[in-house]
Formats: sequence, C-alpha cells, structure tokens
Amino acid sequence: MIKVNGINKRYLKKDGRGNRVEINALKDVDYDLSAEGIYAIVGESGSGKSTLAKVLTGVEVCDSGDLFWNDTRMVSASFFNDKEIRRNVHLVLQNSKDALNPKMSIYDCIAEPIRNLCKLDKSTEYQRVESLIKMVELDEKVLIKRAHELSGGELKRVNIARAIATNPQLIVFDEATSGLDVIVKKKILDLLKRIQEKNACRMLFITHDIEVALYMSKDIAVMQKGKIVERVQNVSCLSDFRVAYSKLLIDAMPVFGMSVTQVESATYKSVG
Amino acid sequence: MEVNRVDKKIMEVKQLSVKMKDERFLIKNLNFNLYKGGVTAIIGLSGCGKSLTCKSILGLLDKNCFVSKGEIIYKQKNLMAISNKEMSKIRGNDIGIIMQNPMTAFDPLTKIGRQMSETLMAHNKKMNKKQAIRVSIEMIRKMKVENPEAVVNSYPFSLSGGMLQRIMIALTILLEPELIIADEITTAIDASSRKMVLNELHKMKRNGISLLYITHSFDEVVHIADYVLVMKEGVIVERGDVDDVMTRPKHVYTKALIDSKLIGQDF
Amino acid sequence: MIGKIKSFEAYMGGIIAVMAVLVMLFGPAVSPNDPMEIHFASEALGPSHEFPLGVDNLGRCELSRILHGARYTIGVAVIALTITIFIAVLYGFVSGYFGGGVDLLMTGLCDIAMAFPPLVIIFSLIGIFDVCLGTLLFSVVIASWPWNAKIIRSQVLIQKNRDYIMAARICGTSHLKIITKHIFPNVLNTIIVMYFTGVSGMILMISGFSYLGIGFDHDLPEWGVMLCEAKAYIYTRPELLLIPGACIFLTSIAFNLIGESLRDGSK
Amino acid sequence: MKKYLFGKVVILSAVLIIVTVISFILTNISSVDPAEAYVIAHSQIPTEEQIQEVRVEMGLNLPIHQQYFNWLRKAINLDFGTSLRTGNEIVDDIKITLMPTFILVLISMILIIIATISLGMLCAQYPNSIFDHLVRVFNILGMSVPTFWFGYLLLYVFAVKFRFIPVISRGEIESAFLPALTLSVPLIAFNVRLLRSNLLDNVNEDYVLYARARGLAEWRIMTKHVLKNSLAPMITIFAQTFAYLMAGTAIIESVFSWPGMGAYIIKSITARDFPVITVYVLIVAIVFVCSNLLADLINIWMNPKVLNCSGGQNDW
Repeated sequence: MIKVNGINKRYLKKDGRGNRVEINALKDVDYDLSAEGIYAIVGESGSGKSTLAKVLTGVEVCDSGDLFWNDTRMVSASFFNDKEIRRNVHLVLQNSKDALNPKMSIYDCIAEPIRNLCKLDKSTEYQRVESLIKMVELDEKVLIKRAHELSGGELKRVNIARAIATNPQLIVFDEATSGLDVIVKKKILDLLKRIQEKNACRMLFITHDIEVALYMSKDIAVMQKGKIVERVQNVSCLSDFRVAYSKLLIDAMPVFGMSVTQVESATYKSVG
Repeated sequence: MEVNRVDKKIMEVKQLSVKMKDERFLIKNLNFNLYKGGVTAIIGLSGCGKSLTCKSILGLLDKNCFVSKGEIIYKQKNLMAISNKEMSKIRGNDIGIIMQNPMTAFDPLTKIGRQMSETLMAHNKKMNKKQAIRVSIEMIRKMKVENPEAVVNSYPFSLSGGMLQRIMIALTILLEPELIIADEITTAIDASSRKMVLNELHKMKRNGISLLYITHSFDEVVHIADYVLVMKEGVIVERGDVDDVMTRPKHVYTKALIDSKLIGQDF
Repeated sequence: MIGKIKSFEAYMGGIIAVMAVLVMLFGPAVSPNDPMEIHFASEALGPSHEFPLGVDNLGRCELSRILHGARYTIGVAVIALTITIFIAVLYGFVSGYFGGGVDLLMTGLCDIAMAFPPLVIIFSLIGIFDVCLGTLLFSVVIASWPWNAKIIRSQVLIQKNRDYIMAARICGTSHLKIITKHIFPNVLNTIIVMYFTGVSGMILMISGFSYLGIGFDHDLPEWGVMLCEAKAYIYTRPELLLIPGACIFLTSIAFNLIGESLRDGSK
Repeated sequence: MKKYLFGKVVILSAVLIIVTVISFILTNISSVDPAEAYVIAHSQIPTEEQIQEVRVEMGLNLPIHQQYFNWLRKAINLDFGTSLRTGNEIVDDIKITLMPTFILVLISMILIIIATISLGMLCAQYPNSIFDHLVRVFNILGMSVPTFWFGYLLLYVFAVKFRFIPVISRGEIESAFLPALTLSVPLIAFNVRLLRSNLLDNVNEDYVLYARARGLAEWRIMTKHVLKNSLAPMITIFAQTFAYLMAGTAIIESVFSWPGMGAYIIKSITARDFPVITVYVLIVAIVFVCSNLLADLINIWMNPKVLNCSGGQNDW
C-alpha cells in the first residue's frame, strides 16, 4: 500500500561549539507496508526511526528517494496536503498530552479530523465521536474535559480515538507507550490489537522498546544510524534476528540478560 | 541467608509517614530495613511514593510536603533529627544517589570536571583540584566512556544521556558510599547503555555496597535485587525475597504488575 | 494568606482602574469649572468651595483640569498601545509561524528597530516632522512595537513547535485554521497581560514626553503637560506638581497590578 | 561561534549605518536651512547671495550621496559643526557634558546591580515571606512611578524641605546620589522581579536536587550554581539597562539640573538646535550598539548553550 525506495533525509544541527553539523537521519532506506497487520520498527534514539515515521506519513519531506502510494509515485510535498491520503494515513505522536490543544475540549480534538476530512452534519459527527470514545473504552464524560484534566492512559486513548476517527488504512505510532505505567501500557497495547483486528487496518509501531515490538508484531525492522540493518518478516523466535546490533538490543533486555540462577527462579507465564 | 542479613543491618526505616501541606498522606507507615551488601528494590507505578521515599531518606523533600512521623536510623543516628549540616556530610559521602534523568541532573553552565571535583573536594578537604580531576578522569575511563579527558572539559548538554548516567555513577562510586540509592536509573537512557549501567550496579553489589533500587519493572528487580517491596499509593502491599514474590505473589496488585509483562522467558 | 494578598492586589488594581476609566468617561461632565478658563480674581490659590483643589499658576481650576486630563493621558496611551499591539501581533504571527527566511528577515528588522532607544527615535522624528500629537503617537508606536512583536513571536514559536500543532496538521487542518483556532487562543493570555502592563508603560512614556513639551499643546489639561507647567513653581506651589504626578502614578499602579495578577494567574 | 558573532556584527553595523543616515537626514531635511542658520549664527542679515555662497562652501550643492559621505568623513573626524544655541563647537560641548553623565550612569549601574542581586537572592531564599511581599510592593510601585515626578519629590523633600543638598548641583559626586537613585528605582524594580523568578525557576531544577544529594554546601549551590544560571540571561538585560540609562538620563538631569549631556540635550530640543540633536542620536546609538555587542560576548563566555539553541524545527 505504501512503499519507500532509497529515501534520504539530512538535516542541520548545531554541535557544542555552534558549528552546523549535517546529520544523516535516513540513509538509503527501503521500506514497505502491504498486507493488513501490525508492523514494528525498533531503534535507539538517533537511529532515524522517528524521521522515517514522519516521512511515511508525509509530515516531513525526504531529500531524495521515491514514495509510492498504492503503486503510484507521489511527490513528497503534495503527499501531505492530499485529502485522500490525509484521511487514510495518521501519525500518533509520542507525547499524548502535548498532542492535544490545551484550550480545546476533548470532543473538539477528536472531531477535528472528521470536520476537516469527512463532511458530516452535526448529529452524525456527534454519533461518530460517541462511538469512537466507546471503542477506546472511555467514558462519555471526558468529552467536555480539557487535556490537563485527564490521566496519561486516558490521554493516550483520546489520541487513539482521534487517529481512528477517519478510519485510516495506516496508523503510525511514534513511541506508543512511552511514559505509561506497565499495567496501563499492556491495556493500551491490547486495545490496539483489538482495534487493528476490527478495522482491518495497518499499524506501524515505532519504538525503542523491543519488548513492545515483539509483543505486537511479527514483522520487525531494526534501525541503526539511519539505516534499516535488519527486517524479519515473520518472527517466531529470537534467533530469527541475525545481525549483531539486533542481538545487542535483545541482549539489553533485562529479562533475557539475567543470570542463570535468577532465570530458574523466575517462572512467569508467557504472553507473547 | 536471612539471619546473615539481620546482623549487618545498615539502615532502619520505622513508621515513616510523609504528608502534603494539606494533610494528605503521600507515604503511610513505611517500615523496612536495608542490609549490608544487599539490594532492596522498591517497585510500584508512578505516583506510588517510591521516589518520595528516597528523597525523605536524604532529607530532600520539596517544600510542599514534610515527614509527619517516623524515624530513619543510620549509624545509630536518626536522620530525621540531625542538623542540615550533618546531613549534607552524610549525603554523597555515606549515602549516594543516582538520579532518574541524567540530562537534567547536572548544572548546565558548569563543566563536568568542575562539578565532579567540587563534590570530591567538599567531602575530602585534603584533595586539591588537580587530584580531583585526575581521579575523576580515571573513574570515567573505568565506566567505558570514550575520551574522558575531553568529557571533563565539556558541558553537560553536549553529552548523551547514557554517558551522563555513567558519569553520575562514576561520581557516586568515587565518594565510596555505604549505601547507594538508584532512582529509576534505566528509564531515561538507551537500551545499550542500560546494559552497561546495570552491570556497574552488579559490580557495586559484589563490592559490598548496599543498594536501594527504585523501579517500575519486575524485569530489573529479578535481575538485580534480593529483597523486594511492592508499593501502592504510599503503602507497602507486599514484601519478601524476590524469588518468593515472583513465584507466589499474594497481593492482587503484585499479580497485576507481574502479569503486565509483555513477553516471557520462553519467547 | 498569600492567595488573599494576591487577590487583594488584583481587587485594588481593578477598583482604581475602573475609577480611572469612569473619570475618563464622565470626568468632563462632573468637573466644576472650565479647565481652560482663567480666573484672575481668585487670588486665594489654595482649595476653596469654588475650586476644590485650588487653581494653578495661571488661575485655572486644578480639579477640572485633572478630570479633563484623564481623557488625554489614558486615552492617548490606550490608542497608542492598541496600534502597537495590533502591529506586534500581526508581525509576531507572520514571523513566528512561517519561519525560515521570512522570519530571519523580520527578526533582523526587529533587532535593528530595538537598537534605537525610544528617546532617540522621538528626537529623530521631531527633527523630520513637526512636533504634534501625531508625531508623538507615531514615535511611541515605532519605539515600542519591536519589543512586543518579539514577545509575541517567541510565544507563537513555542506554540508552533508543540506537538498539538503537528497533530492538527496531521488531522488535515489548514494553516489559517491553525493560526486562528489553535495558536491564537493559546497566545491570547500573553496578549492580554501585555495589554495591561503595557498601558502603564505607555502612560509613563507619553507623560514623560509631554513633560519635555513634546506632543501636546502647552495649555491642554494633560497630566504630563500640567507637570511640565508646574515644575517652575516647585518652591511656592509643590501641590501643583504633586497632584497630576500622583494621578499618573496611581493609574499606572492600577494597570500594573492587574497585569501582574493576570500574569501570575496564567502560570 | 564565528557565525553567531558575525550575524550579530552584521545587525549592529546595519544599525550604525541606519543611524548615520538618519542623523545625516536630520541635519539636512530639518525645517531649518543649515546655510541660512549658519549665516544667521554669524550675525548677518541673510541675503540670497550670501546663502548661496555658504551653500557652495558647505557642499550643499553636491549630490545627496556625496553630501552624505562628506558628512560621514567629518563625523569620523569628530567635526559636527557648531551648536546653534551656544555657538560653541558641538564636540567641545559634548566633551564637557559627557563626563558628568557617565558618572551618573555608573553610580546608577552600581546601585542597580547591587540592589538587584541582593534583593533577588533574599526574595528567592525566602519566597512568600513578609520581606518578599514588601519587595513585590516595591517592584509594582517602582515600575509605575513617573521618574521625573519621583525626582521632583526627592528634590522637594531633600533640597527644599530639609536642605540636605543644594537644589542646583554643579556636578559634585555627593549630589549625584539623588539623581542616580531616581534613575535606578524603576530599573531595580524590573530587574529584581526578573532575577527573582529566574532564581525560583532554577531552585526547583533537578540539578539543584542532585547538588544537594551529593552533599554540596547550601551557600555553594546558591552562589556557584543557582545564581550563575539565573544571572546568565540577565547579562543582556544589564547591558540594555546601561544603554537605556545613557539615553534616559535626559529628563532626570534636567530635573536635578545635573550638568550632563542629558540636560544639555533637553535645552537643545527646546531651542530646536538640530545639529546637537543629531550628535546626541549618534552617540546614544553607538553606546547601544557597543553595549549589546559586549553583552553578547559575555553571554558566549558565560553560557556556551547560547550557541547551541536552534530556532524553529517544524517546517512544512
């Protein structure tokens, strides 16, 4: 459905001495999403994963390379402003509180993409928002509140509701669960799995947390320094990852790095 | 093993309660002991009062909350009752802390080397600036930070979170404390640095330093701790040896925490 | 207690400001005498039944002049401020929102304009144009817009770089809608605070110039002009200096108090 | 760093060029014809011929850009002509009056810096105490007071009522105190408020918590870390204060009859003496430019982060 070929993205950043340094956020990256399902890209900070997410959703324009939407080549700049594509591609930002206008009610926030991209009358719009809020398992009371009155988990759900408002074919999540407590995190991830099944859309998780990637997806790409170093399309076990860097990331997870005696004593049930 | 620990108790926290200015309880009747060379973990979600506990041990509570009851016994002294001056001698020297967010923990306008040397000199009057810088460089090198000579001459903003975290650990070790408090030290850094940081903690443990390890993830508890306290809304709901708690959790909350694990051992 | 003091300050400011506005609107209607009429006969300079605050050096009713003067002093300040802030908001939004080369050019222009002290600007302008109220207004606006524009621009930039703007763009919101529906409501608070604190600054600046004899006619009952007229009589009639100055002072305090309370409230 | 400074220098030189152009325009397009003024100043009844003669002599018949460069050459050689009011060389008049003004500004500056730092530190150390509230009241009063009026009040109380000081000063140091106080009160009010909020923001920062947690002494944290961080953004403000004072002494000097440049310029304005106004505009602008540049240099030296902050990032 969406495909990028050999895209490059550079930007200028100032270093400690005030000199401008060119940073290669993306170097010759190929990536594609075709079938419905959940995809994941893992990388540490500075690996260019967020930039890739932004290029895929059109928020940022890449310097060179091709972008295909349903096999038609798109001009990067117009990609973002195309209403059809805006309706079908959504990016959920990392900071869910900051992603909501503090002066707007939650209802207005969720209704925003509907108003801009689908022409609905007031009452259908209201019904749509109501059904969305039910879908993300929130109470209707939150609709009249402002962002600062909600908890972290609720804010995330509001962001998800806004993302699925126009029934997009692709939703990209930039660090979907950062800043959430472990219990809430799992609930949100499970909710997203359910939504994906119901809406039959594509979800792409951009994350630094390899556990999230393994939990959510069978198609995992690993990024390092602006390049995709490895992509495993059908992960069944950890040994599917062969590149040294991927192994390093997996190794850094405490659960797999623990000493033998501790492993023996810790027997918890597998959810993955 | 339990008997052995009781002999070498280094800190006792008794009936510790912390209240907000408006009389709301943040921590209620906290009791626990820390043992020589042992690692005690406090696990709980954000806002459960685990960070507040370390702040009260160091006497660094914000102005809008206060210790309403309880004592913290360390070296036969009640830390709640001693003067601020005495307390600042204990901080760093006897009880070290590694902070959650290394990016904001250093003064942005002072060079790393200066910040390290002033700390060393504050606790060791005999040391001069040159010596302090030299031992700092050595310790930073041991932490596997590249080019330590340049690091001491740079400002915090030009270093990465993982580097600053290791520098903070270096500084903490240099002061040779008996007890180190580690407050969610892995949340703000990258996965590859996390491994290194946790390895350093293991080394400390082997060297007989006691640790109070604050975290929200059971992975890390299993990884490093001997003894675990599960905290919820300012109260300890479950406590025990890590193995016991992990295999036979009694409280619903502990179960929920363990169940929130995304992927298991046998993935 | 602190809250009480702060709200007391706000009330005080509000009451004085409302009084000042009432004087502006109804002052001339309730004034006992014609402010321009010279009463030669009234040799008794001090307060009397006919002249509650006495008469000035030329024998004009002081109270009537004060009551009429509010219109000029506050009115001109408010007009000048409205023009200034209008320009500043327009400039700040364009410069802050569109960024890039436009922003670079516009901030450069702002920096250049800011490098001229207000006094220098007005001195240059009165050299080129005639000395009149228009010149005064013009130069006061020229002197103060870049400062306000910079504040607005930085606020717009802060809001623009926040995630909710990007989220709105992702939701397909147009630039115009983003500026009016998203950024403007979030910058409005700054603009309101700027307005209230700005009134006092404007009053001071304009009265300072009219004290120098720049701007208003010499016999107009404007408070700054009255001060200018009275300065020669500091030994014999200090109250002629005291009264209009106190009026300026009080009005200025009132608007500053409101501005400060709004600023504290918005934090 | 070089690029940053380069940008600053470009802006400041632009300011200087614009100022010289304005000054030049002032001398030429003002309502007074300089040639005529010159003839009148030399106590002659102007005839058309004489004016023409003088016009050629002064180079006023040349094209405008050439006139500008001639004027600029003269200005660099400090030749600004004579004052219409006093008949003296303007440079001489300025030389005499510059020193008293500078003394006044210096005393005010010292007052401002000492008062700002000490009041700001005390307020931040004991926030919401009685002292803090008194300072808050002082700030509001200081920001609202018309300085010239405040000057007259002081003058009335100290010179007329109690006769501590003479009403008309001759530039002695001891009589500089009252005008300096008058000048500094509003600026102290502004700066204390700024520094106090800077300090309070910094005290709640993580780095202060960590500094305490590793056992540094409280006074050391306050002076070496918190104050340093809070003062860094104040450097520019202090430089602006200095420039503002240089330009702002005019009214106060005339109130206290201080024999400085400000009082001199006020008299010139009343007499519509444009050549003098021109020189004044030039001087003040140069002071402004120099102090801004100095502030930038200090800022870079104190705060390396200045160079690191980049502007907007979202571009679409």
